[in-house]
Amino acid sequence: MRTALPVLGLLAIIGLWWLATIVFGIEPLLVPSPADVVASFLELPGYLLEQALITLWEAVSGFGLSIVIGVPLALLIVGSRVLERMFYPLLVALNAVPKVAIAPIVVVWFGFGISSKVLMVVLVCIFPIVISTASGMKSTPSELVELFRSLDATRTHEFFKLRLWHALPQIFVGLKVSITLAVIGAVIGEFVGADAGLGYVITVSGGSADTSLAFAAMALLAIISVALFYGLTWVERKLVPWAEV
Amino acid sequence: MRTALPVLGLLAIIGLWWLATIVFGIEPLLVPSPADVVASFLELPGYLLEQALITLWEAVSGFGLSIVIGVPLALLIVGSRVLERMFYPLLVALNAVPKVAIAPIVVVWFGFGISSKVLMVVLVCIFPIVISTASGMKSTPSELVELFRSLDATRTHEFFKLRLWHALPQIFVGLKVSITLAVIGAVIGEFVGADAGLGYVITVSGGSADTSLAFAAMALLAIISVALFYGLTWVERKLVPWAEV
Amino acid sequence: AAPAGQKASQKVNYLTSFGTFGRDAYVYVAKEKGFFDEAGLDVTITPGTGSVDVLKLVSAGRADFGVADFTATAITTAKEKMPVTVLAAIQQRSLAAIVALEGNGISKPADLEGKKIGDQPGSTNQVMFPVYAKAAGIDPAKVQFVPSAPPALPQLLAAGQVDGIGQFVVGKPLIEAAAKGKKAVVLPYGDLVPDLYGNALVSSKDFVQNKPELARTFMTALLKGLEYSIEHPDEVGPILKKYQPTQDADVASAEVGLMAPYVKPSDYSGRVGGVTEARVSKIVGTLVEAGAIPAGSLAPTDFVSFGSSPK
Amino acid sequence: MITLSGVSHSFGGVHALDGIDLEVGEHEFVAVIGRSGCGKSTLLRLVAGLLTPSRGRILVAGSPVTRPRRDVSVMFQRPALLPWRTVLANVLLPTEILGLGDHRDRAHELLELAGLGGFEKRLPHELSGGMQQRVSLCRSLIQSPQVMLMDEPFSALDAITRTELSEELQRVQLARPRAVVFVTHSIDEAVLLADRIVVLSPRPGRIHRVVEVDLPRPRALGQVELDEVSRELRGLLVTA
Amino acid sequence: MITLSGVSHSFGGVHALDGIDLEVGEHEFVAVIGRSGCGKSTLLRLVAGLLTPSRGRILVAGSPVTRPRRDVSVMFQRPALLPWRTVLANVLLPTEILGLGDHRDRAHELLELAGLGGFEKRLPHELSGGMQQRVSLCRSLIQSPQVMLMDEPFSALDAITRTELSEELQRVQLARPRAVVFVTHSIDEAVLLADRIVVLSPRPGRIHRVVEVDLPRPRALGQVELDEVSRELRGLLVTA
Ligand SMILES: Nc1ncnc2c1ncn2[C@@H]1O[C@H](COP(=O)(O)OP(=O)(O)OP(=O)(O)O)[C@@H](O)[C@H]1O
Ligand SMILES: Nc1ncnc2c1ncn2[C@@H]1O[C@H](COP(=O)(O)OP(=O)(O)OP(=O)(O)O)[C@@H](O)[C@H]1O
Ligand SMILES: [Mg+2]
Ligand SMILES: [Mg+2]
Repeated sequence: MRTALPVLGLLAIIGLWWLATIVFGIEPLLVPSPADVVASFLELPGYLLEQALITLWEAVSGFGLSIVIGVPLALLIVGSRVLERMFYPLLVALNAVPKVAIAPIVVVWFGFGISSKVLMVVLVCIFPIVISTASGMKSTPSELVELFRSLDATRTHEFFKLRLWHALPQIFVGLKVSITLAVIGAVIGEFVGADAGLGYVITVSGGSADTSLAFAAMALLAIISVALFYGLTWVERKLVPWAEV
Repeated sequence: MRTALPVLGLLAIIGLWWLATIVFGIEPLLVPSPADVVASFLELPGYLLEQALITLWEAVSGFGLSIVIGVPLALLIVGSRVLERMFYPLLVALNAVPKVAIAPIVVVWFGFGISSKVLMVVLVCIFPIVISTASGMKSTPSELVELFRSLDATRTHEFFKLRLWHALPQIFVGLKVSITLAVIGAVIGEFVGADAGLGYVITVSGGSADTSLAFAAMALLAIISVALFYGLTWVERKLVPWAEV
Repeated sequence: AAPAGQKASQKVNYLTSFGTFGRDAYVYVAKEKGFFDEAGLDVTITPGTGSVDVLKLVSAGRADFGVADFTATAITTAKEKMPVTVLAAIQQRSLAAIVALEGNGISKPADLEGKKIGDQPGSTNQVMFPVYAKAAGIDPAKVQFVPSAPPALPQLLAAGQVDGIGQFVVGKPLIEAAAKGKKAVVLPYGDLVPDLYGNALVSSKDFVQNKPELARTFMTALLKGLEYSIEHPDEVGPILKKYQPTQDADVASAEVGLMAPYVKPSDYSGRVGGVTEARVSKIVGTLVEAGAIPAGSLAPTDFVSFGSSPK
Repeated sequence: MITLSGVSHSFGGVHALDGIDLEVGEHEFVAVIGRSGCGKSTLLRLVAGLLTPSRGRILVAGSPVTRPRRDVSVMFQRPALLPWRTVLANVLLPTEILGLGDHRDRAHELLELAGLGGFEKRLPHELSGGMQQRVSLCRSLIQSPQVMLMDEPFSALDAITRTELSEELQRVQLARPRAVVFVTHSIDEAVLLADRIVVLSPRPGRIHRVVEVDLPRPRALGQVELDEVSRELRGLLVTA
Repeated sequence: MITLSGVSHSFGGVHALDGIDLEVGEHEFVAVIGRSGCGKSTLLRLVAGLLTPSRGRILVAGSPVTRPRRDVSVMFQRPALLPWRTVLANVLLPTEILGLGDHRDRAHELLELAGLGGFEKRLPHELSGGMQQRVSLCRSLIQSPQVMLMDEPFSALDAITRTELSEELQRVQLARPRAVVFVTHSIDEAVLLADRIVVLSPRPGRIHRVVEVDLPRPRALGQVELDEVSRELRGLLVTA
């Protein structure tokens, strides 16, 4: 039952998609049928999986780095009104810059290697993590904050023994939004300067109008995302057993 | 004080940026100096503002539509385990598809008009809204849920008089993440099949290697985002006075 | 709207090849000079985003006409059986080129060996490189192509991340402007592979079949604009700027000036826009040879409407 | 009105209630006392249909309890106020949900009675603990149910307010008798209000003894007869 | 140990406390009683340094209170347990924050005493209301502060547990006297425990009367002398 339903949902969508391609006679060039996509995948399964692993690795490293940077940043923002007022708007502004547009600059500075892709991932991921962590920590019930105050707890204690724990469920919401964005960030990084990864596959197939291949790559992206997402959900269940998720 | 600090932060960053372009002798082609960007803007102020308004309008309509679609979707997901299991993974998968890659398909189906851009915005915005609304509604304290149960409240009452209210602070986190993405979504929509909007300006300036113009457009984007973000924050303050934001 | 007395104007959608640069400005010239009005056409111009996107939009009927790279059109039609057809060749010679900066050690085709070239995967420049290399007598395997997105190319070149980039010949002024004083070295494919067409005006097969008259009328008016442009390059910049304020008029005019010999080479006696079956066959042969398409997968008439092309 | 037969309940490992048999008449006021953690709140939540018993059957008005009923009101141990609603809107919540029409006047009356006049427009976080509890009490009194379940309604109140409100409750019950199950920690309160008092033994909660209070009404705190019963109950609690 | 002079406090519009003058000796146990909403909790939070008085001065151990002090412990009216910590970890929280070293044994001892043996590994939401309050009590007792501030520590407890724990508190205070300010709703409890009882008048809270309880210790509930004082206090509360 637990696994049957998602599979059912998937089948429903694939069925609809297939039906649509047949009924509306959609050009395979525009939207290939599921069969075309599977055929495309089966032509190069090993290669595609290899590319998927590369993208996965970029996404996961960037995501990890985003947590490492984002959570302390949120701590700083919650800890100091001045920092919040000064740098929150900048963070918002940074997030509003279309990553596709600055990808070239990132590649020029960080080269064609993995670092430019990881940086793209971080740029995409950091905002949801910071904002959800900060807002979760701010919403700590006042009675608990008073308890810590009454114990004359240090800032560090207040953050690490209270606010961060309280924020965990909300942090996970931010992480879940971020993880799917992470995959996109890696792909955008690969669009600009890479010779491997699913983003590269999509660019190449775009250049040769091989839409089925592009769809196969995107299906792999979707699978990666869903896997990462439910991985996170699992970690959440283990880590936040007191919250009714 | 309240406005001085953000301005200070902005000035600090602009100063650093300027310094960097001078000290490291960065090519204006790569990263133009603030002066170049301002000069670019002053060449076509009226035109750029007009384009900014177009993008703003697309982003705002798409954002509004995302709320209209996303919140009821979240209600459905929270209301039914079956729907959640069936369609949540699909939503995750949809979110993982790089929007840049499907932009041409969207344009093919929805044309060159505003609707394709609005759809791109919705595709980008919907996920954070759904996930934050759903998770906020799920985290309603059990004592309040029991109160409603004890009154034999209908699902509708439970959602609209309890869960939605409780979720409001978290919904706003999702909205804040979405609003900056909305602007990006509009820009991505404008990358393909548009002859107006800041995304178009960025594409054009990219093609003519006019980096200052691209930066001017991105600065406008950032300003739009920050304005929308703080607009939302203001609405939140008015609407959620009981939560300590 | 059409002036009184004329027949009601017909609405037509047109996609440029990429953006609204000088190389695509002739459509605005045709509009500005009234060629479309004279022909009773009301043309909506939308900036395109590259050959494949244009082909998709045209084959899906979103746009009636578009401009796409001739080679890309051939390859895409061969592989995907896309229902598009070429009406005219905008440039008689390919604009594709490798562009480097002076002082980077590239001044002739032979210098390319052992260098890094940035280009978009699947671009004409990359696909046709083996053919070019063969003509130049160098080993294509010794040139490393670094995949990269088009907007990033000038920046990568200027920043020295790559030694050369795939570009169109007309991009020279842009690159030089970007590289701050450095001169650009341009190695046009057309010098060594003169048979390749540049961009092509495409439409969907349906459209050409159902409205052959309209297709002809539009093509004629557009080519009139093209011809006018290459004859009066100085006028083109200001006209473009009028429609697209972000464009630099001088750069646009310079582009058109550079493009002129490719639209109408000195040794070319045919009409502007003409396509001949002989040359198309040769190109298809070259593509098969370069491994871009399988042998026998494409006949010239599959993707060119010789019947409608300019005579 | 309420019948429990052989009702037991466990929370994964913790055996909270064991073999409860109890009958509450249509107009009967039953108080439940017992040590903290013996399962009093669990008992109420079972009758309210918020929990399903691990074993045994519960009937209300003749039909088995499978889910909450509209003719049963519950007042919880914790105030459970909606933080975004004013005091008045919190009190009016049941009338909105049950579709009972305009009860503003009644709400004002109840709030006045509970000493909360002038606080109608305040939000819950601006109230003291006892004031929150009184709001919750007003909310449970605004319905006119057949069965009232109350979980320590006066625990956060001072002696005077407690006396005032329990006397008010007695008046209400005399004027329009209902089936009431009333959990309390105050023996005096139980004796003042109840027709019968159920004494539960500590974990797992079993019925240790049921004491009938056969004194005429209205009763008043401090009556000598009440004190006698109180003393008996205190003894029972110790031995339970 | 504690000195309040002319202390008033308002919450935007609500005048909670007015002109409080009070002195609590180093080893003195002072109980505070008053109607619900009269400002008792506010008084404690002022002394604890969690609120700053609108007017007046507060000294603890001779120095003005500007922020919470490490030698003052507070037990709040609501349990305020951390939902992600087990019962044991909740009790140990102050020792972690104050860096007091390993207090596991002491925590187990306190929990046992409060009747919570066997629940050390449970999470707060698995406890009854009274059990949560007892955890909160254990938490406040694990420090050994100079000043203890307690806000209705026994309100959610049954009569027996309440008696047990208040007698335990009396023992602790006799063995190692501290300055204690103890808010309660139970007059009997106040009389049992306190050296002096402060009766506050309703909103705004003013000191209505201070009653000395000059009876020898240990005292026991039900002593006739205590009842006398109780009766006096009850009268005072009504007239307050
Ligand atoms: N955060 C707050 N904002 C506004 N008003 C408040 C706040 N806290 C308390 N008050 C008001 O101050 C007054 C005193 O509250 P306090 O909590 O001190 O009462 P109390 O004596 O502890 O009552 P109880 O016995 O019911 O706990 C009340 O009228 C209450 O409405
Ligand atoms: N949700 C739960 N999960 C696990 N155990 C629970 C839960 N709710 C109650 N219990 C356990 O059931 C027992 C009875 O709890 P209940 O709340 O009914 O006690 P009570 O008599 O109301 O106590 P109090 O007077 O302290 O409110 C307790 O031992 C408690 O630990
Ligand atoms: Mg209880
Ligand atoms: Mg209080």
